[in-house]
Amino acid sequence: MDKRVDMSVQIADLRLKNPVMPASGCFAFGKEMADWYDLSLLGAIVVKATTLEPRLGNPTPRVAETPGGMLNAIGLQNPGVEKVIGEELPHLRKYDLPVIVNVAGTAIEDYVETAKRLSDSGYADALELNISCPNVKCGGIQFGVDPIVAAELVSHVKAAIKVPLIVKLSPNVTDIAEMARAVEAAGADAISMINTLVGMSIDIAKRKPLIAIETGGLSGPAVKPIAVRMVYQVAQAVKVPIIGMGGIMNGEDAIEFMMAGASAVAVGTANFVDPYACPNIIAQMETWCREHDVERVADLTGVARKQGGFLVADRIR
Amino acid sequence: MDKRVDMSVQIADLRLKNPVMPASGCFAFGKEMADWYDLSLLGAIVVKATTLEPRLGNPTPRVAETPGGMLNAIGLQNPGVEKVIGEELPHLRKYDLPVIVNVAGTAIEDYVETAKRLSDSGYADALELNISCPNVKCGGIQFGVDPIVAAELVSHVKAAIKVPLIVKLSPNVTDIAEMARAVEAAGADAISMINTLVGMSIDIAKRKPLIAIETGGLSGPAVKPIAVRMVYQVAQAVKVPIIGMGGIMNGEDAIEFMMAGASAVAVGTANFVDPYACPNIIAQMETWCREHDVERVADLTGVARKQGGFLVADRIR
Amino acid sequence: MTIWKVTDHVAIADQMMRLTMEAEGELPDYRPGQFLHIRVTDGFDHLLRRPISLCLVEPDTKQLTIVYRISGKGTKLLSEKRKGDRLDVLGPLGQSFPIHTGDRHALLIGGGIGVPPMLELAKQLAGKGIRVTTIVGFQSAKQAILIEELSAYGEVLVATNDGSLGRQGLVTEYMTDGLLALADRFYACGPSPMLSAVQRVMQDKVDGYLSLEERMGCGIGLCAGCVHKAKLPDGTVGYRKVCKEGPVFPAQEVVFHG
Amino acid sequence: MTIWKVTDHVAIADQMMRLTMEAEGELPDYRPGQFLHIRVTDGFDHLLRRPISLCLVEPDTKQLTIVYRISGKGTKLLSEKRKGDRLDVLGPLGQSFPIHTGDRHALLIGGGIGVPPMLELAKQLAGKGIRVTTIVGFQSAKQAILIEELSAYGEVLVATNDGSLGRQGLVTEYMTDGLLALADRFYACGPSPMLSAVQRVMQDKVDGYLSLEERMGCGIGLCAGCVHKAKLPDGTVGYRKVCKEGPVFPAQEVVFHG
Ligand SMILES: Cc1cc2nc3c(=O)[nH]c(=O)nc-3n(C[C@H](O)[C@H](O)[C@H](O)COP(=O)(O)OP(=O)(O)OC[C@H]3O[C@@H](n4cnc5c(N)ncnc54)[C@H](O)[C@@H]3O)c2cc1C
Ligand SMILES: Cc1cc2nc3c(=O)[nH]c(=O)nc-3n(C[C@H](O)[C@H](O)[C@H](O)COP(=O)(O)OP(=O)(O)OC[C@H]3O[C@@H](n4cnc5c(N)ncnc54)[C@H](O)[C@@H]3O)c2cc1C
Ligand SMILES: Cc1cc2nc3c(=O)[nH]c(=O)nc-3n(C[C@H](O)[C@H](O)[C@H](O)COP(=O)(O)O)c2cc1C
Ligand SMILES: Cc1cc2nc3c(=O)[nH]c(=O)nc-3n(C[C@H](O)[C@H](O)[C@H](O)COP(=O)(O)O)c2cc1C
Ligand code: FES
Ligand code: FES
Repeated sequence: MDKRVDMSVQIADLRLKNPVMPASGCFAFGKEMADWYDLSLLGAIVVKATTLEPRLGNPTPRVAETPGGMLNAIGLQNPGVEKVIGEELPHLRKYDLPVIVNVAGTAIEDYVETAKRLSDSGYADALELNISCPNVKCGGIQFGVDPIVAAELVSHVKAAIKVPLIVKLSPNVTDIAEMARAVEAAGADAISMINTLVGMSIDIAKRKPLIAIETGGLSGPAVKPIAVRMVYQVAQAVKVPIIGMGGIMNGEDAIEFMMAGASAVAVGTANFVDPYACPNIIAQMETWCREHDVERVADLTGVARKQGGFLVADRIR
Repeated sequence: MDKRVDMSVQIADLRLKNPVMPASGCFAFGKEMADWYDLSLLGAIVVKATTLEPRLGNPTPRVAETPGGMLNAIGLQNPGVEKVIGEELPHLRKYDLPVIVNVAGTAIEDYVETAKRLSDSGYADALELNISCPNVKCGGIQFGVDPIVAAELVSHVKAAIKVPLIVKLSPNVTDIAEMARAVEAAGADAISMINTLVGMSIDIAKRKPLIAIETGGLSGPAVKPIAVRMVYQVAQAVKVPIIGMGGIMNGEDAIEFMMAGASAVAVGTANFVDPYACPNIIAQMETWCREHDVERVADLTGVARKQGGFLVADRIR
Repeated sequence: MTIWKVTDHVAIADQMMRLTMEAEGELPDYRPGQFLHIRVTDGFDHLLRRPISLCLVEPDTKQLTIVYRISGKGTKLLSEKRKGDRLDVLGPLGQSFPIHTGDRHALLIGGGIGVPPMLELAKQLAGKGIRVTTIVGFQSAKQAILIEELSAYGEVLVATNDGSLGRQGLVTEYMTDGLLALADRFYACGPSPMLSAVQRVMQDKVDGYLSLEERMGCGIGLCAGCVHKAKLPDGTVGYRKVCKEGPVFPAQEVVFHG
Repeated sequence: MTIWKVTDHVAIADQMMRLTMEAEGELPDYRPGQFLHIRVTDGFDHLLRRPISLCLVEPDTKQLTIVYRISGKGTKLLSEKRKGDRLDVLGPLGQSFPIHTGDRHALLIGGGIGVPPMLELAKQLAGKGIRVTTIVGFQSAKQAILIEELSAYGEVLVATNDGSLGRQGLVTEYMTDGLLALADRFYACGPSPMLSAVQRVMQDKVDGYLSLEERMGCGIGLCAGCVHKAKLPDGTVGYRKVCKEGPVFPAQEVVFHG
């Protein structure tokens, strides 16, 4: 009964006291959540996407409900890297946990500049590179869907920063393993996945899309099988650790991602349903481990992979 | 009150009395469903994938439940084209509706041969080319994810048959509009979409995937926002009609697909939840049209697209 | 997150429901204009909570009442809750209508589902000795709600679009210079076009507050889903979070166009 | 698709529930060994129905009873149904256990959640004057079900894995040559390893039927999700649909390995 489970995990240079962190964009910059519980309970914190210049974001409606999920099109609203460093990040140093800052951009130059300033600020323990924006607006370059441009971006950013670099992959691609291999080769210290799937809902009474800019990113339990499959696939393609996410609502979901190959997990949409989602998931994972005689949660990483497992891509359906 | 709604739609040469058909693989060859209602109620019928040789299919478990959806990995089980023509299709001639036969294969040659025999048999009013198998087993050629090989396959099959050719697209691609343009240029008379998304669920108690061959195809309401987005996107990229599907559970869902740009819809997973799903959806669509003063259901096709609409791919998120 | 027990749930007008619930533990802090963020069903079928204003609180019996319209799937599911069911609720959340104790006369303006928050506000204003006049607007008599309840705290002026009850037209019909001259402050809640019209009429005449509605993701400031254009502290215009910085904003800060 | 009303729902052993329901209209046709395909919740949260064997039918009162184990999410949701709730059910579906009126003695073999269908079968066999002996197997006494009910129709022999009730071991422990010599026919339902063992023991000795379990998609022959290897009419081995061609198959047709 009183057995203690070792909940700590390692992601690149970061030692996390447990494998659970909020997903970027689902936790703002942490201040709001700190009203609900002590953030030091978390394994790490991943804050909202930061860009070089302030971003207003998209018009509303920005969110819509879908079966088992939701669409969002926030549009990277943020006050810009200067204010993020000056006003948003310092308070997080009060807590005992690594701070991971999500970095977005439109071209290699602004990505690099933003990343460098964050790395130099001393307020970011790692950066998460958001290349998941399959968006022509992003300077016309599809960082998230083309392995060659993704690799180029990653290597430039990597060269400019001192903290570990996590690269966040988009699921809106034909071959996610290829993307993962490319960013690993270019210097990514870890991979986080998945960002949202591009989706749309139509308000049939109004005969137009529910989201103001038409499409949005799909997240929540609906996408979990796709996310688990991709983590499983990427875990067999690369050696760097994976932070898995996409529809995690409870401890069992988190364990499913670890078994698929993730070394840690991130929780997004669940925070909207229940503000205590992250601490609950940590507790549920620990209980599950205790009840199933798992001494170190890290031992679960990748156990669902068959002995002598074949590459899943070789025999899909 | 007594206004009649014109429910008929046109897909290539086929005139359908209403826009609803069962999706391939979710209706077997029609015999089982005929125990529940008169198949003549349907707009058309799409039967199970047919291959040149008999296929045993995959080991079990072949199905698993996911949040708002399901995974399947049936593996194209079918008795082979000879038996399909001899034993499975003739009974469908009893009903007043076009019969669409789904054709699968592993290389151009067997696709062409299967399609030709079905076309010559007189029992198929159209063929649906299943190129959605992102599978190295399929002769090593990824028909569903490479526009060039897809186009080559389509043009060969098209040349060999006399009936209209519908090409079914896979959603597991970076750019579905590119695939659509390629198969249209190669001679597709219509496009059906989407097939299932590759997914996985892990049984954490057993520490292994729930589906025997590990991954399966995700279908059901969970995928609807992805399917609607893709239909919306493809409707702006091609001129041929689209048969939309992916998570349609009721008349409103069907209307959502029509508004996104589909000319007809197919219903898969919903048949498993409720055997009367298709006739119910037809009735619900008709009621909705009557209540919203829509005289011809065909008028709904594409109305969600903005006037002077931009290409959705240009500004995703 | 508090669990409440449904103690009463009835239809009070066309598609309008009144739900009364009782706190299982302590009655949480509450102020007029705040909202509850309600989980309408378990499981993953309908993930996001639905924001509904608190309408009336009876602290003695720990009862809290909301009034809502069945507008879509979420409120439809909510309407299926039965007496005795338990309700998973966050809040009351958000910024409330500030009460200025020096005021003598307050003008309350509610349109449609913007009427419910006016009841608790009217009660609290009246309790502070502030005279209350409430203008309420509805599509038609069929949708009219809470007129009697509001009358307990002051005069109620009714407008309907089709003239089936009270004066025909919009709430702004009543906003004559005569009435405005008497008012120290106004409080308004309703659809955007109404709030925008109220803001225009009141401009430079009466100070007041607007309570905004936006589709919400989280309701607690995490997602930036619920933003509305407003003046920022530094004077520029930007998006502010309705759930956390609102739903109530000083009227002159809200930006409706551009 | 029929709607049934839940008239009784109780736990009868560890994680084992007994649910009785009443047809709202006519009692549909039913035969022993068939199953009901049950929607465990509305909405899209849990899409697929769950197959549960019919356990007992009381035609006079139009009551039908099922007995099931809470094994996962679906049966958990089912277990939350309360008396008075309505249940959306397809069926009874599938091929039943054929009753051979010339038989004198039938051997029934049920393991775990394979025991419930034996009750209606025993009742109908006994009703035809056929003597019934039932062997039931459970993990342990805690999971034992329906022993008393089955005893009404003939002798019941009990085996448990841990010896906490009846003989320790598997149901095959009881299948001595002596017993088999007396039996004209056998009927078995239970987990695959048990059915495979029964098939081996019975081979060339007694004719009978096996009722198979597979994960189902549709339950009505549409999806080919539920297949099991079996001899086809043409003599070759292929996959046959458990929901439509089964769940009951002649024992010699079922193929367990290869
Ligand atoms: C702070 C706040 C307080 C509110 N108080 C009340 C109240 O006291 N009584 C009441 O009846 N309603 C109130 N609403 C509106 C209520 O939240 C929506 O009607 C409800 O969320 C609709 O959900 P649905 O799933 O039923 O409809 P949906 O199917 O989601 O939508 C149906 C219609 O409602 C609109 N809608 C959806 N979400 C919102 C939203 N957050 N704000 C405004 N419109 C929306 C949609 O655009 C659509 O036209 C309030 C909203 C906010 C933001
Ligand atoms: C024809 C038929 C008759 C049945 N009769 C009964 C009965 O009378 N009483 C009873 O308790 N159970 C019966 N079952 C088994 C019952 O259907 C499963 O236990 C149930 O579907 C599990 O659903 P779940 O969502 O609770 O569990 P899940 O979370 O889906 O799975 C929990 C466990 O149950 C297993 N399981 C899931 N589906 C099936 C299935 N279709 N068949 C076998 N195992 C499955 C899984 O492999 C897993 O180990 C029958 C099954 C069939 C096919
Ligand atoms: C409202 C919202 C905003 C998001 N913003 C960001 C973001 O700024 N940067 C990013 O990399 N991912 C962002 N995401 C994606 C999430 O971090 C996460 O990858 C995705 O939602 C899947 O996880 P979930 O299903 O647990 O939500 C956002 C997701 C949501 C729902
Ligand atoms: C059990 C099952 C079997 C399927 N078999 C086929 C098939 O043989 N050929 C094919 O093109 N699509 C097949 N599909 C895909 C469906 O036709 C459809 O594209 C997909 O399920 C999305 O629609 P839905 O969400 O309404 O089910 C199958 C789907 C399911 C669920
Ligand atoms: S609803 Fe999420 S920030 Fe307001
Ligand atoms: S469960 Fe679908 S064919 Fe048997």
